Amino acid sequence: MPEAVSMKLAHVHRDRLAQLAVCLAAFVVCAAFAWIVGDLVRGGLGHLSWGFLVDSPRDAGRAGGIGPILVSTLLILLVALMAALPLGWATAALLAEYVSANSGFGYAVRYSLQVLAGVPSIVFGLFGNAFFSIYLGMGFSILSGGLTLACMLLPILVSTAEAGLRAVPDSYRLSAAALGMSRATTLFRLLLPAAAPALAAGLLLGIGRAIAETAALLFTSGYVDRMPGSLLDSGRSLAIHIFDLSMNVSGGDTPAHASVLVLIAVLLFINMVAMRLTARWQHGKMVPE
Amino acid sequence: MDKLILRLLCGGAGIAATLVLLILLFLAVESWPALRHIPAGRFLTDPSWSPGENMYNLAPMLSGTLYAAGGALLVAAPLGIASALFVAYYAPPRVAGIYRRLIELLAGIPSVVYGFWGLTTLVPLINQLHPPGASLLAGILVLTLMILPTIALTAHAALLAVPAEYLRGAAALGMSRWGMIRGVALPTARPGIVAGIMLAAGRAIGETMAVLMVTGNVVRHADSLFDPVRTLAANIALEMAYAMNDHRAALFVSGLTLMLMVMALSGVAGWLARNRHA
Amino acid sequence: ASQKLVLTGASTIAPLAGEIARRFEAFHAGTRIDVQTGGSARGINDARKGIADIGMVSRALKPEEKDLRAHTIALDGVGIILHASNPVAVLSTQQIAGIYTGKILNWKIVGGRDAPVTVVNKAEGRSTLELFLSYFKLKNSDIKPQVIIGDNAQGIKTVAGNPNAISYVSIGAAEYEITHGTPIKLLPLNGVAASVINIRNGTFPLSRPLNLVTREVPQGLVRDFIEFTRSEQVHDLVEAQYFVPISVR
Amino acid sequence: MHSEPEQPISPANNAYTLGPMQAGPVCCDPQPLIQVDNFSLHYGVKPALANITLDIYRGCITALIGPSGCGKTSFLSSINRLTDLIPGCRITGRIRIEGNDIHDPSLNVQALRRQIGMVFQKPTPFPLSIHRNIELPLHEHGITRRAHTGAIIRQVLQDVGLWDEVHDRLDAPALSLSGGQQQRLCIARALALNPQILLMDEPCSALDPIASGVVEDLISRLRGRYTIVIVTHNLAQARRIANYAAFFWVRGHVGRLVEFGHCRQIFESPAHELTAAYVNGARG
Amino acid sequence: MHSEPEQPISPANNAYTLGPMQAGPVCCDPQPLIQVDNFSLHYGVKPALANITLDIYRGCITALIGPSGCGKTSFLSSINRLTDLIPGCRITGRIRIEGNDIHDPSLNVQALRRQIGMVFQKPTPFPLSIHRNIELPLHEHGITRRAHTGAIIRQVLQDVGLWDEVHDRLDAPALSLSGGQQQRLCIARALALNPQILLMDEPCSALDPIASGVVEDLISRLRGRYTIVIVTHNLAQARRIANYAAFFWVRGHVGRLVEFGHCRQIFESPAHELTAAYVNGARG
Ligand SMILES: Nc1ncnc2c1ncn2[C@@H]1O[C@H](COP(=O)(O)OP(=O)(O)OP(=O)(O)O)[C@@H](O)[C@H]1O
Ligand SMILES: Nc1ncnc2c1ncn2[C@@H]1O[C@H](COP(=O)(O)OP(=O)(O)OP(=O)(O)O)[C@@H](O)[C@H]1O
Ligand SMILES: [Mg+2]
Ligand SMILES: [Mg+2]
Repeated sequence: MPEAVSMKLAHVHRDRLAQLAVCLAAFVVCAAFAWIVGDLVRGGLGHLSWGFLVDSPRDAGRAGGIGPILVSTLLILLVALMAALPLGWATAALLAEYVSANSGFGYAVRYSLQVLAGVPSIVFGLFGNAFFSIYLGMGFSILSGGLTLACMLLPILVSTAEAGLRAVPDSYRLSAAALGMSRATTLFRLLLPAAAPALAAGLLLGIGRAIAETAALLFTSGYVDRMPGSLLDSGRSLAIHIFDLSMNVSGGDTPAHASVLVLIAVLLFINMVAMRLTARWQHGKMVPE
Repeated sequence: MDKLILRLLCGGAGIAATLVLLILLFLAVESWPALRHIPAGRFLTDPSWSPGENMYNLAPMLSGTLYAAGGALLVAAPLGIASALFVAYYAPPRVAGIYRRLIELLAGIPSVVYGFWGLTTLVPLINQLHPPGASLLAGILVLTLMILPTIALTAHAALLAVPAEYLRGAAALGMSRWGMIRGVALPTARPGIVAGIMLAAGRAIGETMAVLMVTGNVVRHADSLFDPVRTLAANIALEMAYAMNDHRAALFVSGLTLMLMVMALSGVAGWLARNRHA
Repeated sequence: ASQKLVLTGASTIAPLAGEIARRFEAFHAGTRIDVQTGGSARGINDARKGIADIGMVSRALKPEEKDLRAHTIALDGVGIILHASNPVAVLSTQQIAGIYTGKILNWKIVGGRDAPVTVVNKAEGRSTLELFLSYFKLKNSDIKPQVIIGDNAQGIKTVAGNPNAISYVSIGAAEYEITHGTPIKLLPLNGVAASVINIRNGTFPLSRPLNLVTREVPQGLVRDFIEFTRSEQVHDLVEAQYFVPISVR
Repeated sequence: MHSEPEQPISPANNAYTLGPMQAGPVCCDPQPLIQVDNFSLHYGVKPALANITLDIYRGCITALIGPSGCGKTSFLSSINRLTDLIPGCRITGRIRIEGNDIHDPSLNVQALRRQIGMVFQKPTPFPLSIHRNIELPLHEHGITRRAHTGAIIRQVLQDVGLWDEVHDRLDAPALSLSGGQQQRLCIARALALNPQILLMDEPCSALDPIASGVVEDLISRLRGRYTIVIVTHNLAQARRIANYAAFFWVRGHVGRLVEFGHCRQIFESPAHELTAAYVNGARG
Repeated sequence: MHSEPEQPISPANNAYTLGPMQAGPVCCDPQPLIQVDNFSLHYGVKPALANITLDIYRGCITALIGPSGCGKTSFLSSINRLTDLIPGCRITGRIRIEGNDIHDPSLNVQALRRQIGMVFQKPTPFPLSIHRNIELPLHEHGITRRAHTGAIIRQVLQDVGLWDEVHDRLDAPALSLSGGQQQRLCIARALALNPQILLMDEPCSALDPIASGVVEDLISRLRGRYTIVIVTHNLAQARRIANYAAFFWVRGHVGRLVEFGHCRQIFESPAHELTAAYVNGARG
């Protein structure tokens, strides 16, 4: 009995210790976060203004704003989404609804997407440079940058959409089939609507990833900081602008800080919308019975 | 109608699947000149990386990549798992929600921002400690910040997937919180957590911009945490802009190496997952 | 309807080319000139492959590059820079070589503070690096750097942020930054001050031409642009970047 | 297409009228509608059902009973070829409905399934409105006229006794109904297509006793109009409502039909000792 | 700590010996062990249980019956304070076990839960080996000596009749067991901590009739050694095994205790008309 009591005590201590360690870790993470955000906000808030958002950069970015850079970023993003969305969602629908996980084709597609998801962005940059810029002759352009990004986004879009479709209860498929409904109707009328919040959340996630990307764009979309006139012009994305200002422009730290704040604000907004959607989706699943 | 849609979907998926092959193909084609001129062994035995003098030793960059990624994993894995436990089991619901949101935010911050912050804050700080500041340590810290959210979020997802019945069952048996976590939750969630760590390892190995900005990029085996290093990915970003001929091909070889490393990693992850099912 | 020129290459020339391009566009409505940096080697490469219409090369062409046509637009030099607060005012050629080869590790040895030297070197393929190496008769593999940088601006920024760093950059870029308040200073080489005047009069030993290169004899818009860059109309721009305009000499 | 709303059961079709529950083959026609002939089923390499031969009679309620895993659900979903959805599922032998082989390659599976309503263990309404739940399959089968679908929806909701409970909120989400109401909605949805056969897989097991009783009554009332095959773990329920019972058992890891017969016979004088042990021993 | 392996039931503790099943309070001690006094429970702002007052007698089996959602599970989990795990769950009133208020702030909840075994509707073995499933909680409570844990594990597996079935594969994953075996393992796991009270939430409802019968027998055999509170939808089962029955009902969206009494009385001469309607009408 005394043995048991002392063990019990030891367990209480262990429990306390674990709690302390876990809370400490959480505190460290919070502190790091506060430090980073504090630094960034302190460095850039004073420089933010409406003019900064719409003006062209001057003097290598030390002066002026980021207007053309925002436009280029948006164009790159649009190109990437237009290419990746149909492909990604079609693949997800196929994987989730039509091919079984252990069929050869399904396995091949899934495996290659899994590999694709792990490919470092700089390798996408190399590929984009060799394939889109040089082999297909698009040069340094928003188009080749956007298409390179599309390759990067594909796995994210597929996996989120596939997960969303798989989360739709099997009972919907079974009962639809038992009612003699075709697979296409089932997919478009029941499954995709049921998975819509997941599709949207994945889309936003992809947008966030695309906006943040730097390495894949260095050698594909180039870094001309002027207002793009067409998709075949080179355009500098916001992330590359930050990179350039911080690495190559002495005295560029302040506009870099301000650009970082803009980038983070955009991402924060996207993140929040995505979270709302995911929450709605999860809530939708928790309808009683 | 059904047939047509199936065919369309197959077409889409086919393109998606061929993409990996296309990437591998282009990497291989572009690396070919180097692989043909330069015996494979020389990528590890040349005296240094100095393409101007026809020397192509990738070994210091391999070591730099592994040190940086390994170090970051060593720091980020405990912190990340602890964060996940904090959200799942320790924090009150409101705090947990806020903390999770914070982690998601950290996950969304672009690598170039971490690099920028490292460059303007971390490097000068380390420089005071031990010049030059731009060092392996800075790289590890910045990478830690970047992969910690990945680990925390995947671990949290894995913990969430632990059926509530297990936890209820454990609580009903009078088990303490830590006993429940160690005895039931962590073993059940382990495959998910390991997969998350693998994912994070892949990211750490392939991360370019942030590392490029803070590690000094000197091609040399690091002897201490304060030595500068160059990673494979940073090497590409740094030199790709103006590399030509064999030099360019050698950079594609480093890209290919990166890609193979990541594929091996995902292979190991897949193998672990399968073994568990068996 | 708009015509477009793409220039790529030396980061030394890029800021100048950008300014000139802006003025050129103002004179020629409907043209667009994109300038991207990447180093002289990329200028050569892109011009040769036709990826860019014009390459920017901040050195004389090498014998194996004689298939390209060079059009010199200005002169520049390469100078050693230190942080403005560094008490060291002069370094001999041997001392510089010693520092770069890792034989001199502390500023104390050359009369400075007791602090370790942070050697900043340029990445492979930069013409600044090639000039520096050949002048000091070094091989890149002999150099023991602590930081490797790409662009001139990156070198300047690194030195400006680290009181114990040493680097070498385009004199034009350095002078431009100094007048804009960046805390760096240029060291004399062999007793000759690193300045625009000494490049202009040819006494500075480490000087070089800044070239635009093309694959063929320039035609049309390319010719117009190159002629424009060599004309009097842009001398103020060249001088504003602290380079030496070509026709003045 | 569908019987008139005002007159739910057309006397011409069968002689059954709503009355008290009763067991025994009194009210149904002892003609085989579904003929199962030496039917076997494999999931991949794993056999699940072997050599099932039995007839299911028109208008009767046939109960499938047996321990968990003996293949009741598998058998049920073979009848409307829902097993096609399961990758790796192979079958041998023959199932005929009104003499037509359901595995005939020229047969339209969607039309077959339309003929055969199915109700699952867990109520499975779609995440749509109550109204739309029934309308969607009608549209799918080309019944699109508003007046027509409206009449059918009203009719089937009345048939399952749900009309009074929900007629004022047909646009409410189906998932907001109680479990028992959801299950009745699912039955109504199946009835809307006017099937010949109803397959029910433990339709009451997810319901509380009250809702379960309501659904059970409903099933009894459907006798005669439809040929019903019902799986149930609840032997008392089988006894109360079924005309025929089929007892499945697992032998050598494969589900087999041990005994088939009139309900009363199976429960009161089983021919096979396994059946006797099960119906007496099981305390489900 | 734990009774000797060789002598499962110490006669000093209670006078019950394993015998045939029987209903009625013959074999248990009519002394209240758990006293529930004006107990109410809210989930957030939503009340789930109101003003429950009843006594649960030592060594008896008390069945909780009532329709779905009437708060049976909530009541059961209040007894071992498992409701603490649900955010926003508030209680008023008092529950005493052997006279001690379980909401006393100085009370160690883990020790309380150790005293009270609980078995859930769905079998919930941990995804560990069979052996480890029982060993883990023992370790947690400081019973770590190998010989000791081994003896206990053997003893409880024998108690639930699982020893013969699994003694040669104790290292196999618990999830590889059949549903009934898993449920018995869960009971064994609860017994290993030698609790005084066993709470069971529909322990048979996820099982097939055979497995269900085995578990039911087991529960009957545990009578007297443990004080058992069991929730069941199966009225026949309640009738077969319980000594006392408590009938809950939802009124005004809140679960209330309608009637409590001897099992026979509740089923044969219910005092309240709701009870009568339920026990006669429900066909669960
Ligand atoms: N999709 C499937 N893939 C592989 N095996 C399956 C599949 N569905 C069922 N089985 C197996 O086939 C056998 C029969 O299963 P089935 O679901 O038909 O049994 P059941 O009698 O309905 O059981 P229950 O009473 O538990 O519902 C079982 O051994 C089961 O494990
Ligand atoms: N975690 C919870 N949060 C909010 N409400 C809950 C929660 N758990 C149960 N409830 C509600 O409390 C009421 C009683 O639920 P409880 O699970 O105790 O009923 P029950 O009698 O066990 O039902 P069943 O027979 O279906 O298991 C129900 O209305 C239910 O919706
Ligand atoms: Mg079944
Ligand atoms: Mg319950």
